Amino acid sequence: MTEPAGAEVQREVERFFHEEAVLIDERKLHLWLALFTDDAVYRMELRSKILQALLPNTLPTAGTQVLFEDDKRFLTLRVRRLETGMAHAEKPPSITRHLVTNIIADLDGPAVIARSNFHVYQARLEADDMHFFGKREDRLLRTDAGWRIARRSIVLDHIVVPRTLTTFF
Amino acid sequence: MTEPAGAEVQREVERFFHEEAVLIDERKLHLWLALFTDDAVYRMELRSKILQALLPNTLPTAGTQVLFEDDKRFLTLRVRRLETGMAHAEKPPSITRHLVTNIIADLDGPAVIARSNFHVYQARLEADDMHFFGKREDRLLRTDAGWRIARRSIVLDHIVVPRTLTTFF
Amino acid sequence: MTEPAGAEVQREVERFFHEEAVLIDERKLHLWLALFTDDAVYRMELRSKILQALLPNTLPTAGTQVLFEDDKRFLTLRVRRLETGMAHAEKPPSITRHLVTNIIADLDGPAVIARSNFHVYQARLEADDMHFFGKREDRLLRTDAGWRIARRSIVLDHIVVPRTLTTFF
Amino acid sequence: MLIDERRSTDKLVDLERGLLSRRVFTDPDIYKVELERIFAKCWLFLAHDSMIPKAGDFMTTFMGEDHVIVTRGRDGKVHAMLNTCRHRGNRVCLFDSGNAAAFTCTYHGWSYDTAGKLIGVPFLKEAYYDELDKSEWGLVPVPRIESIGGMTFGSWDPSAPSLTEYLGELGWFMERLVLGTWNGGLEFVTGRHVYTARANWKIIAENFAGDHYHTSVTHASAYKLGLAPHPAGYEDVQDPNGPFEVALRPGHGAGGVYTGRPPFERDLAVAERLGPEVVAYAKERYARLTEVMRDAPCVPYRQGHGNMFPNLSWSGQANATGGRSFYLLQPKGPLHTEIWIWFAVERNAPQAVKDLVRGQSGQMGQLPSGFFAQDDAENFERVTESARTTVAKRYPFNISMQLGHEGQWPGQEKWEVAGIPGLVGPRYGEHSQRLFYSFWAKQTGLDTEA
Amino acid sequence: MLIDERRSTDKLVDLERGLLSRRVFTDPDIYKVELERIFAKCWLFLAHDSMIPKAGDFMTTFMGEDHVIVTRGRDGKVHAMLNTCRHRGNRVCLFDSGNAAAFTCTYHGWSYDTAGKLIGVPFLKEAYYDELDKSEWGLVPVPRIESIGGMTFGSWDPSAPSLTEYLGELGWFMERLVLGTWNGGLEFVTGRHVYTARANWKIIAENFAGDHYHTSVTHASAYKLGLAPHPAGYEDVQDPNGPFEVALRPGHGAGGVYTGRPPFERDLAVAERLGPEVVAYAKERYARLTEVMRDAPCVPYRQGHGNMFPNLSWSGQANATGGRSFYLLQPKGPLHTEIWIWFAVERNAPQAVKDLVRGQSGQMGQLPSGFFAQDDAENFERVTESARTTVAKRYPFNISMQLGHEGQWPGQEKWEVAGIPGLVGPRYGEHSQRLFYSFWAKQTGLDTEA
Amino acid sequence: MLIDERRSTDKLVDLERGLLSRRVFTDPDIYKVELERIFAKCWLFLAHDSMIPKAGDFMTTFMGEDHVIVTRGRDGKVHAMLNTCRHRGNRVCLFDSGNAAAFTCTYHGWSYDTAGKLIGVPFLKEAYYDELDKSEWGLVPVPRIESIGGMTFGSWDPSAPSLTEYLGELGWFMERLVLGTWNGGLEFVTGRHVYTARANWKIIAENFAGDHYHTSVTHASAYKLGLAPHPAGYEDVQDPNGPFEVALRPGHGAGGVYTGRPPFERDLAVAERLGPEVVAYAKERYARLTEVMRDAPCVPYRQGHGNMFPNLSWSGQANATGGRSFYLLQPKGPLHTEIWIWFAVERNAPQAVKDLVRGQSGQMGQLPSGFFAQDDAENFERVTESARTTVAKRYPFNISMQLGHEGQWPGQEKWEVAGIPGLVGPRYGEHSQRLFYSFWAKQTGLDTEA
Ligand code: FES
Ligand code: FES
Ligand code: FES
Ligand SMILES: [Fe+3]
Ligand SMILES: [Fe+3]
Ligand SMILES: [Fe+3]
Repeated sequence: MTEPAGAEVQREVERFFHEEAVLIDERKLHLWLALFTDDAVYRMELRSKILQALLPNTLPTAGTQVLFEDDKRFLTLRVRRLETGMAHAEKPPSITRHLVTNIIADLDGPAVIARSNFHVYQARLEADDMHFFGKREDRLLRTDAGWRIARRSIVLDHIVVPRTLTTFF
Repeated sequence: MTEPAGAEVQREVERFFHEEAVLIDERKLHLWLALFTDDAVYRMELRSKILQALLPNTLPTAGTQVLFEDDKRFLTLRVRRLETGMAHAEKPPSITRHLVTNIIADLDGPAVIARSNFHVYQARLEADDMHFFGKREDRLLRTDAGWRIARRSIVLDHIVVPRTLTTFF
Repeated sequence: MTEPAGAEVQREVERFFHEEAVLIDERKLHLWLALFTDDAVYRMELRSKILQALLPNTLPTAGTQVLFEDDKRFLTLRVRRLETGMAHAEKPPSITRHLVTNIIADLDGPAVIARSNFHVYQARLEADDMHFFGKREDRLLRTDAGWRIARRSIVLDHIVVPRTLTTFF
Repeated sequence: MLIDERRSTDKLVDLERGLLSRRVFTDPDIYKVELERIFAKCWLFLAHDSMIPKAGDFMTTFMGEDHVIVTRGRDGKVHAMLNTCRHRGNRVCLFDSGNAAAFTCTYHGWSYDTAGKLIGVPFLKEAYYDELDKSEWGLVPVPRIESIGGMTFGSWDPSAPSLTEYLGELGWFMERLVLGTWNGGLEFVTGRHVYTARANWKIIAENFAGDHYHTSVTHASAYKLGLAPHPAGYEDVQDPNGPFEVALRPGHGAGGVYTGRPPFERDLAVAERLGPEVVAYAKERYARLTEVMRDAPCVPYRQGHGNMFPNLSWSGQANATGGRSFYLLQPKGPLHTEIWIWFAVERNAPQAVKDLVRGQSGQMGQLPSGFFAQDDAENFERVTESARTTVAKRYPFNISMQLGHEGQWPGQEKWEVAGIPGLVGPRYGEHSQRLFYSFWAKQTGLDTEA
Repeated sequence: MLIDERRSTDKLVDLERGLLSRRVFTDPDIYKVELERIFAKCWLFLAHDSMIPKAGDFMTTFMGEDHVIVTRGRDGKVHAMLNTCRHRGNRVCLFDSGNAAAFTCTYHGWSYDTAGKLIGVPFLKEAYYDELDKSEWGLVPVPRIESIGGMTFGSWDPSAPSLTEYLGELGWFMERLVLGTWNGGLEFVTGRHVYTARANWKIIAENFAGDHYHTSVTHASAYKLGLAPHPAGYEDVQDPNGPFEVALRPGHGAGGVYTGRPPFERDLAVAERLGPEVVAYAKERYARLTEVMRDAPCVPYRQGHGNMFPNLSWSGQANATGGRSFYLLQPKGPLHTEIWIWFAVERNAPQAVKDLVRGQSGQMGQLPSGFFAQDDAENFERVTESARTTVAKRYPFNISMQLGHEGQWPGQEKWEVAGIPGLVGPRYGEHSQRLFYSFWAKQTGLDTEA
Repeated sequence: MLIDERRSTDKLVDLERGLLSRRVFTDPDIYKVELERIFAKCWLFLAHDSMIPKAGDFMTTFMGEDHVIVTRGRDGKVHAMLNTCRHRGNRVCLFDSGNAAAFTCTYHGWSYDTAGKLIGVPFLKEAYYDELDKSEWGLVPVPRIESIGGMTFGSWDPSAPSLTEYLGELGWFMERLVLGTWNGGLEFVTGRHVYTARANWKIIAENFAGDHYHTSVTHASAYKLGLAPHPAGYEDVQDPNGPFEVALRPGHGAGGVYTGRPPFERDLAVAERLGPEVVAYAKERYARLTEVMRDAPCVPYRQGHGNMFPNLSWSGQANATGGRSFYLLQPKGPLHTEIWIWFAVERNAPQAVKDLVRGQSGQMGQLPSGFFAQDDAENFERVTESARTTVAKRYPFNISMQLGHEGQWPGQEKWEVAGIPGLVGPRYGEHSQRLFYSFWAKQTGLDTEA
């Protein structure tokens, strides 16, 4: 059972997410990786429109459509790939802007479960019309070095992913 | 006369709005309705470009263009309609994402006047390019069960509504 | 060296930015101007895709592409221009909505350095598809009258500016 | 074009077989023809008097895709003209509505009075050596402007028939029921609401013109909630007093027509809830209506929806306690339509009725916040999308309901419809749509040319 | 059109000179021809049996741009029909997939059973006087439906050759390697993933059909990270046991073919990491494969990528430890394609293999989160954009690699390819692409007409 | 097309009556003709020397809609070539600017040197059997490259006249005033700024070419704020020393020309505020200018705006204390233009001048943050929109100002313009626009063909 986090933790989590977003948008990706615990999971699901799942008024569920289910090792490979100079889908690096909103921090024993919504804007070559929407649910742990992400579960609010996913969420 | 709410109330209002948005986006609409007082008013106006209203540098006013002016009874009907299984404009349910930002809480006697901006993204069938922008001004009352919305006044930042309004704001 | 601002300052800065955005969106532009110190600088840069600047995985830099570098005198002229009734690119006034997110306040001696992300939506005549993305870094000073902006540095996340810049950021 | 889509000898509108080509909804070339031969020729709605009551009042609108200013001139008359400067074409009026003495172009400053006359040219002497003939370079006027019951219409066709002739059988309905001219006419009580649908304008227009068949299915959720009585069997719905769908030559339709006392009595029940003043008004109004309807002994009392070809639709009740909503279906390409919405009540109605009408507007009705619009718009969008694709386009729509039975409807002997003009048919029929598309075919000339 | 782009006598597909006009990727008129003559004629993938296993199961898809419902009828058979009501064309099924007894139109309520038969018309008697012949107004069926190894395909052309004939030389590959029908066939283990690319569908299809040449450059970052062995010199990459690219008449391609024991042994090494059960399975499977491949003594073991004309691509390994990914390239105009992705494994594979396949899907592969898709998609987009502009369009693409050497490849005497159907060529070649475009030219008829 | 818009015998550009069809701004087919006959034929601006000073420096740009790389080769020369690989057309350079030794395609790895030569083909031997003639498959070069005063231009037309001949009467202005070649030429002091306008490129180009008439109205707010002196009556604005608008054959325009000492003295006043160094510079510069202008005894001193056909515009002052802004109007379809902006100063100007110019750039001027751009862009957008619609398109624009008075302007005997080439006219006139459109008609050939 979770309960609302207090003012202090809520504020810390907000700052943590905003500093995290800076690291992605400024391409300090190794610093970003350092925000994950060693056994972290980074997961993303996609939405669909399945009748079976539909009681009246229930939501399209993200069924078996898993886009990411990375451990930290593979997440690190994603970052290292961008450094090879050969990942041309990010050459030159895309411009990204992470708008992270609706942050809700709850306590779950020693952990914090933090929910947030996002709008990620991406501009690349001549295109500046790529937008990703979704929500995140993070499991955060407090460590001596600050908060760390033990698990990030993202649901992307798209049926059709607008572009291959060369940024992070 | 209003005055800025203190840190604690501001935080509570933020959390209240974010939990509210979760209820809409996750289609827990009866829980959402429960956040309104029994005599609540849910109102939305549209913008226009009227010369008469224009002193230099004043804004287009939302004149007599009222899109919603629901009491709780009718708001409840809107929710119940979605449950009939016959409201095909929400079959399957649209994907929505409420990005609520710029929250300002002010004290107005026992009530809180909370202003916020929003960007609501809606995806439906093959279309994922529907976006609504606007602002809200809520009158919130503290009850034993938590904050409740006594009045919500929305101004939609559109001259042409991009789609019929099958979600909530 | 900066350090994270405490809860109180962070909250004040958030409120300050949100009240500021209201002033722009509601066209109370003289009140908005009053939020700047007399020696304030309002600066905006644009992005580009320059190979030279590219170590693997570094970002497009905003080189010599300065869109704004206004002192308060000229910023005031911009506002006064809108009041002449002759600045027809804002006749009727555009609808704008400032979504300010990811606010991070840091202490820098007596000043606060506040970073934020923005999505500014603009609707005008028949067009309601104009969106600006970017980040701001503000130097804020506390005065008797409240916080004041001593310097605002904006980076616009566009290679091609989607429209002439008749609003403020 | 490498593929000639007109290779077939099929007509676009085949009234013999009750078939309608999907191409009329999506083909960009057909849409261009519509702009030329329908929207630049037919009578189009411009404004109601109450929108621009005073000299200098103006509003802007579209005729087809052309942007037009409608003004109340100093002469008290309604003027309409293209909103484009004759010099380099800049828009001269940037607002939706307002009051102005003149329209001054922001590019080089040519200015025009509210009748469109070119009245000012900067440096006319120094720059033009006084050689510009100002009388030739006024704003392009809409050459034909006529009105009925406070509603002004315009046509780009100098040789168009008169508005009265164009309205044809609809004129009678307009004056008696839609506009209530005999009761002081209408007063528009809201601003203009607009929403957009990814739909061709015709599927919307034909729906208002005469599609009563869709209501029990499309709007089932509202019936389910008890917001309106659900029509169950045919007997329930086809009472001798209505509703009737009436196809009105040359291309219009008015439906949901109820005659005689039953609709009046239902209205009276509503009036009672609103108080004695409204009851008195309803009764007195009915008496006068009966007088007015002397040529129609059935006394049509209520009228629910309709369309004046091409793109002015309406709904409402045309009774004592109800209002009217008007929908101007502004085409924005073959695949998009803006729905412009206004609410009106009879000017003479008691305040309680006016308040009621204003209050209801956003809930059940055709505002984007209304249940009916939400149900309808999504259908219209999907219809349009399906009319676009390769194989689907080979299969025409079916508009054959009751084809061949026009005027000889089963049971019609019981109907109380004496004196109503036009082709009066039952609640469920497609006679109004067939008339709509046959007039469309005539106006575009496409089947004749093919 | 004021400029006739076909003024030149150049062919779109010039196989003599190995040239390919850029216009085939971007010209809107050519795209319309493709919709008519390719997507409304060729056999297109509809569904795998495991996607709609039970009666009433359905999924919706596109054939070209036409929206289609694919169902498992009560008869247990697969049906496919246009998802558009025969009355006014509304979409009758609003979901991606599910199970339904009938599809009821939300406009006027016509309803259709899972075989597309019109079973319900509201007020058929009262509104239609029972004169509507329901048997004529069912959903438009896809007239030809055939299947192979659990994969159902449809064609809009009643006189199309049989699926078997259309598959031609690809049939052998499909059954033996892609679908593994001899090993129980496939099981689809994920939902449908979709992403969109601003690219013409053909540049994607030809890449899967036979472009092994791009891998070492396009996917260099993955090699650099050691995620796959980097092919350095030609000797390394053209082993007598493969990989081979095989052009398969009439217009298909299957590449990355490895024969004999070496690929089996590499597979066994993976199996060992997965445990003894998988090793046993791999060995037993190889024995059975050898049996199945009696007519191909070289024993093709692995098969990496391919394309069935026009738009069903796949990749994977077709071996004991690997899965398959299928890509349905849904055209959305000349400049946009949606890539629909599913993952499958052989039904008989041990659970450990199924888990491995599911786990890998989002990382290295063709999901939008996968490295390979990211590398490929951006190339495809830029290729498409460059084929659109005025001067660039004058310069055809070069598809001349090894032109004239087909079947007489240097060193081919050492290749172990006995018994493989089709034109077996080396890893780096453009023979499969030339076959792809020559079939394209034949189907569209554009060069013949010009 | 079902409607033939060219049915009328009206010319697009009617110089006898001073009429200009709106269709030239919006018709997609006319736009295609422009791409072929204007942008793929005329001399287009590529780069200034100071943008790519060192060997290997490159920048990318567009010629029409074609993406082009401009490089400084190892030979020190400027090269330009299509940014599209000759194999499958992928873009080979992904950056705006930078320094590179070669451009390597990310699809299959073909690489090209900075002169466009194909220098690397992976597996040329193994995959191509060494049969690919690399000399034939280099990047497509812009066949004609010439420069003036550090500005390099390119043309796709091998038989184009020389740049000098094409510049015609503009050449004199370019060297003397725009580029200041006699004073060391220009130095570009900012990066490239870009904004987009929903406007046709020509309405922008003609404005810079010679539309002084719009300034007092369009930019009224700036005058109102006192940011520039407001031109009141004609006497004030047409001084014998200027400003003049000059139409320059074959299709160019240069306006805001002031001659003699008055503009110099106004410049000196500015110089005084900047310090004695600038005063000395301005004086010495004036002396040298007088020398240079020996063939123009009126000594043109300042030059405010202009356009080199088709799409290179500029503004500024061309004096001692001012800079220049260049605007490359990149067409993106008939209804959209990207405005690419650079600021430059004379290389020899004192640092104080350079700082001033840099500082002003975002405020009053043509950056999207500048007042003038904001005023202009909105006009351009509305002009374009109005040229698109059905009825409006029937009414041509008026370009008749002073038609028939060319060269015989009232009062011209007082003008100090001796020695200035071209058709020198008054501040307010449309002679430059008429020349612009007459050259446009000649280049497109559309009126001749019709
Ligand atoms: S465009 Fe209106 S005055 Fe020139
Ligand atoms: S459109 Fe389906 S029943 Fe009418
Ligand atoms: S497309 Fe450039 S090497 Fe193939
Ligand atoms: Fe309806
Ligand atoms: Fe690949
Ligand atoms: Fe200007």
